[in-house]
Amino acid sequence: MDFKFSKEHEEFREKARNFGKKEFTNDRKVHFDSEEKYPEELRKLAYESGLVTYSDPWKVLIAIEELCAIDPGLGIASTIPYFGAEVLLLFGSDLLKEKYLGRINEGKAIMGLAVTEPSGGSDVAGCRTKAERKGNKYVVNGSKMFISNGNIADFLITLVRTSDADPKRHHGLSVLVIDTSSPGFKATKLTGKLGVRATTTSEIVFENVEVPEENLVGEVGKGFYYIMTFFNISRVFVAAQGVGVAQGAFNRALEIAKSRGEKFSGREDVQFILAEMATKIKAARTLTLEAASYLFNFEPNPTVTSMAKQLAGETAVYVAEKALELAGIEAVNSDLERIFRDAKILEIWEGTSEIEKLVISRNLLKGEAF
Amino acid sequence: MDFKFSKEHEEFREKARNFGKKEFTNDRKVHFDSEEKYPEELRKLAYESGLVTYSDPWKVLIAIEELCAIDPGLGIASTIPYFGAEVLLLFGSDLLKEKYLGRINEGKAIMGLAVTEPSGGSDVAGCRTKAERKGNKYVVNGSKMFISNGNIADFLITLVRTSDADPKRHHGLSVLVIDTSSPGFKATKLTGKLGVRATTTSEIVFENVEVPEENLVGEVGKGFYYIMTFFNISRVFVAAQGVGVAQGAFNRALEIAKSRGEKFSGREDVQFILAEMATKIKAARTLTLEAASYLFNFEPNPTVTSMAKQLAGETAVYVAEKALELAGIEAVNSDLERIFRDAKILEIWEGTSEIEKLVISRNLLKGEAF
Amino acid sequence: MLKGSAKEFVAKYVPQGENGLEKSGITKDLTKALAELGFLNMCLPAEAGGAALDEEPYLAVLGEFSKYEPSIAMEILLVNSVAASILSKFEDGLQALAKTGAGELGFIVSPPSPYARNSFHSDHVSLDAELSVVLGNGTDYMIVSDLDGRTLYVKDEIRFKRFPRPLGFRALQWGKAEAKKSQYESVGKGMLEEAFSSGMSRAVSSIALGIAETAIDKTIEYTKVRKVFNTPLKDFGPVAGAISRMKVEAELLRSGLAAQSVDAEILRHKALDLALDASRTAVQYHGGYGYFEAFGIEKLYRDSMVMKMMFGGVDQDLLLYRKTFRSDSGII
Amino acid sequence: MLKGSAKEFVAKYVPQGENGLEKSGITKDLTKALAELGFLNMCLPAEAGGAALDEEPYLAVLGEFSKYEPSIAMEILLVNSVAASILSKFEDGLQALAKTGAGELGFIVSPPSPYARNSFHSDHVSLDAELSVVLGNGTDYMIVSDLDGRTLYVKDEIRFKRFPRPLGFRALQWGKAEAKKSQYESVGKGMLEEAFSSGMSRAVSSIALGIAETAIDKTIEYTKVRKVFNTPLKDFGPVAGAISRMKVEAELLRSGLAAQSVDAEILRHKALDLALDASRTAVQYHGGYGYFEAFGIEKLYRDSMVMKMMFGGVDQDLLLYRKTFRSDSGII
Repeated sequence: MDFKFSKEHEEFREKARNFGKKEFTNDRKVHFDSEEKYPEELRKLAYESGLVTYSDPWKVLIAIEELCAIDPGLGIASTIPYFGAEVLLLFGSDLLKEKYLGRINEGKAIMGLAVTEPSGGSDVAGCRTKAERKGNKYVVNGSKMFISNGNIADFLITLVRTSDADPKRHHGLSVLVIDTSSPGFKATKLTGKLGVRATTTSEIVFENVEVPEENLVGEVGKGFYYIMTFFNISRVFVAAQGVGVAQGAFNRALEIAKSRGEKFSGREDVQFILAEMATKIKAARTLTLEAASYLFNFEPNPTVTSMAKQLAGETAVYVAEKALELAGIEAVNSDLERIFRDAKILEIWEGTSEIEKLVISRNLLKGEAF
Repeated sequence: MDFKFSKEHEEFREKARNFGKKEFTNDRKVHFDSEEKYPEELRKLAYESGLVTYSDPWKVLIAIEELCAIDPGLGIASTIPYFGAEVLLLFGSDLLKEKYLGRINEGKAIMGLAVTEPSGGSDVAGCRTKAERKGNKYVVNGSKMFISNGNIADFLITLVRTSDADPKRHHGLSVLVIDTSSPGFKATKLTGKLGVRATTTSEIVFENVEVPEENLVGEVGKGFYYIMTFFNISRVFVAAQGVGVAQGAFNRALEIAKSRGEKFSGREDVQFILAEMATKIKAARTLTLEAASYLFNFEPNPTVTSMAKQLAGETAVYVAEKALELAGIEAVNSDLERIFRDAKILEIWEGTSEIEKLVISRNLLKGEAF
Repeated sequence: MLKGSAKEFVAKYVPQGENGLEKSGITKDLTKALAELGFLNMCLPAEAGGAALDEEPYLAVLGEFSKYEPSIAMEILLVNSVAASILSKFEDGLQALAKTGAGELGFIVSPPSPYARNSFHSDHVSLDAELSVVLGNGTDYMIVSDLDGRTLYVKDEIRFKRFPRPLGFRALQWGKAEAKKSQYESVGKGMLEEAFSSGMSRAVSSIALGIAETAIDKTIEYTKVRKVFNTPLKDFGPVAGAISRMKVEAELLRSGLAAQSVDAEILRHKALDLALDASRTAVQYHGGYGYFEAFGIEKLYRDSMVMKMMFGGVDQDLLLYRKTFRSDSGII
Repeated sequence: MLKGSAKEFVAKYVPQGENGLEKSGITKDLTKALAELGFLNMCLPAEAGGAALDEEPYLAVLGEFSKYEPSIAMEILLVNSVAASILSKFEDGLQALAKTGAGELGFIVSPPSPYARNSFHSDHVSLDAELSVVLGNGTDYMIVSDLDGRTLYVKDEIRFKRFPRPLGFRALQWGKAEAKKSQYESVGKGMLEEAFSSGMSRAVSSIALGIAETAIDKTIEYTKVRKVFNTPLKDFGPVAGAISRMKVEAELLRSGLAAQSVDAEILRHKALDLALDASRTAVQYHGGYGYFEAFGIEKLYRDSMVMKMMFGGVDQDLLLYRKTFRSDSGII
């Protein structure tokens, strides 16, 4: 049992925090939120500062947590260009890794994951986007919804249906890497999001998009499994987003309480709210680190991962709301109101809280330990 | 970061679990609960089986968790004879350690901690029991309330007021070891507890009880500090009680859900309840282990400890209630109903949940990390 | 007509001190006394010698008894809502019902649950059955729902094994029961389920609300006088807040119970939740004292939990969902 | 008298589509139209040309507008409850109030908070002040509480810097304000605090409840048609359960609002909590769609949070505690 980060990681945490404090200026926070714009320059800065590196997943997790505590929108936007990379890392051919991950690792490309569909929501197996084999190509038709990076990515890891034959819906799915420059690919940026407005979200339409056969990830028909495996990885990082967002809201609430002096911070009802916030954050963080520890040691525990993701999302929303309640109407135009708007997405993306609970309980009923 | 127990500890967990399964028979569970009687034979058995050993605090924690999952009353009763030992270990003279802890370590004596007073409740500094220095003795007068082991202990670590002079209430307190065989010592067993009825609880009156001066623990006037230090230790073990109780209630709920078949366990509302129980338990356990890890490495973190204690107590009560709700009226006379009655004490003793929250928030306002 | 109040009755007939009635149980004499004052036949039909009162005085009586002794409220409920709704349906039952309302017969009922570990073997004449949980005020007859949902009135040959310490409502008789070659009649399908779910929602709400209000009021009084850190408990914001919010909820539910416009199912769910919250909080704020029978607080927590188990489980939830969506929902 | 319904008004005057009014804001013309139909002077005294209506139609109007466009409900509230209660207290104010009710003057108010970062310098003649948060429907005059709790009516020289994207009620004007050598009158102590806490509890409850009901109804409709795993969302037990429980709460509060017997403070607290819960849940069950303005759901969550911040903070809680314990409590 060891609950402490190494000195190297603690130093990295300091570095990430300092980066966020310096680069996530108030002007940038407000600008990218109100303009609903992706902060390309911050992505580059974060890359160049060595903040986002897949050489050490702990560092990615730490960077996400620290940056989200300073600004969730900018924090996620700076760390999301690699979204979906694990699918290629785990299941992609050497050719695909070289062709696509190389550019990603050099900070020269942005990628994304296209799974959700307009009718599908949480129902991954309901995938209707079709890929028909024609000669040495796949021809893709269909649409995807709420795709992060959809309109800025160079390529997308895309879930497609390659067979209708099997009565089990989650069979017959495969994963393709699709270049966004392909003819017939169309991404429409969706605007008017409640929060995380520095990230970009798109609707995507594939109209006879041709994809070379070598862009198939792994084997035909195993797409559902690949994506589920990926979610069990990405959910740990999403949990870290939640922990960071909650911590950011808490830090501000604590500052506000202190700044109002003993008459406010000495009140036991105020103190209880602070204690309840902090306890929830601590529990979510420790659980997230436990899930990460299993994952990073190649012994992932999907039950614990889903618990961490669900708890962290809930905590982010809870703490953001409570922070605004403590702050009162003074916060109607503030960092905290933005954090509140950003927080809610954490209960929705990468598996809604409802999906996480089903994953958890089904594992429990199967007798899996937690 | 390492969230796994060593092989030795895993084996010890298995051993503790097997002990509980074997010795905590249904007859014993029902008997000691309904008769409200202390299971002296189980205390001895647990001692002889090497289950409760202060050579390794992790083992104590594991034993508490496992035994409480099987039966909270018997589990606590079997592991409580040493209650208060850390005060002597940390602050007692060699003489006191030899005189008292020796017999404890041999399983030949039972001890307890006498802090709470009838008027005091959670207010430790409000201690009114007086110890007046007369020659080479202290003469103690006053009363204590809700003292675990009070009527079965051979001696009690007792908080007394040795000076009224200081305006700060928590000054002027000291700790004495008081033999329960001393003239003027009277313990009255309190009956009619809601739960943990296999443990014993007493009201104690000191009437001119003479205590030799060498029975003073540490220095005069430092009693409040010693007791607070002790609570920061004992709360970790109480948190483990809470985790165990919650796990015990959950195990039974899961069994019930499974035994009712797909028509019940396949319902999503049932599944959500199971998932929410398990997530809370997991979070409380991980947090408890984190607090323990700091403590056992001699770097206690009182904030995290109080968080663990509060969360574990809340979880025990929540899970016990939800388990009964799932089970329905069939459980009106069952293990689960007893666990429900046992659980509530975990939000009350060793610092109520309210006290924990104040400890947490005051540390937070002082700027302490968590 | 009623010849006295719950308060007077309790003062006269219920042993005082530590959870008085829990130790002695509801005796034959006590049941008789309840009947004589008119509490056991309030809602019975005139054909069974009942007063056939409206719901309003009935709810008031249940609410008042639940403040002093929930077990008596539950006995009144079992007779006036359960026995009355089942036995009044046929001639043979009316006689037994009349005697029950007069305190001359006592009965047990098996709360319907699809998961009860019950077994039944019957032909047209007689019944063998094992029931895992029953409760009531005597064993002269039994009302039970069989595995096909038929409501059975079992007339004789009932063996009852009492649980020594059930979780709550300890003054009632709880236990296992067996029927051996018992005479029985099959009264109708789903009647007992109906009685235990929507049928007596308002009555159940009134009991739950009574328990909740008792817990809240006792806690308010205690926190005014109990001091910690030289300060009355009520002056700690979180204490004041938690109690205030529950009192708020109780007032709302009280007003909802009076208003015929609020759905009964709704009231039951909220009242059951409030009773559990309020009694749990009462134990908490009474601290160590609340944990002991002598203070009469922990009992409220146990009784509330039993109410929730019996009337507010996941199966009863489904009925509520159906109302919200005006169709089946919550089931895939 | 009222010359139309909220529904008609919204259909006629409010731009349709993505959170229509949030983009355009409440214009002078819209305010004028509201006034012409009688919505802005409903509760104004006759001396200020008001209709002096009872509370009942006022609550109904607020509730109805809040279902379609909460910002309009808030504007009506600010005029009829805030401006009316302050300005009607003295002759000089009546004139401004009459013009406000006629839609000719707009004003801003600084929601009272002991923690506002406001500053004041005044002599008998004029006022310099900086206000960190104000909201309203124009800047012709300003109502504000100074650091001594005096309620000030500030008549001229008001500079207003608008927040481009406040959290909620975006159709109103939110911003910082400054007074520079402004003429002012001091109207009385604690009046604005009173208006924002208990003074308009029922009116605030009506708005919050309207938002909550909208969130619940939209979610019920959506979960009936939206399918996941080939099953309508409503058929998932936890979804049905969460919605049912909120609907239950809304019905209870609706009945409580109708019953004069339920304490107004109580209603406000519960209605504010319900609005936040219901709108948060609505976003959740609308999934990705709920997160986008186009669906009109996320707006309910933002507006509810602002309601809670303005009317349900920890300071307002203390008033509730005091009622429960019939004395100060929650303060050491």
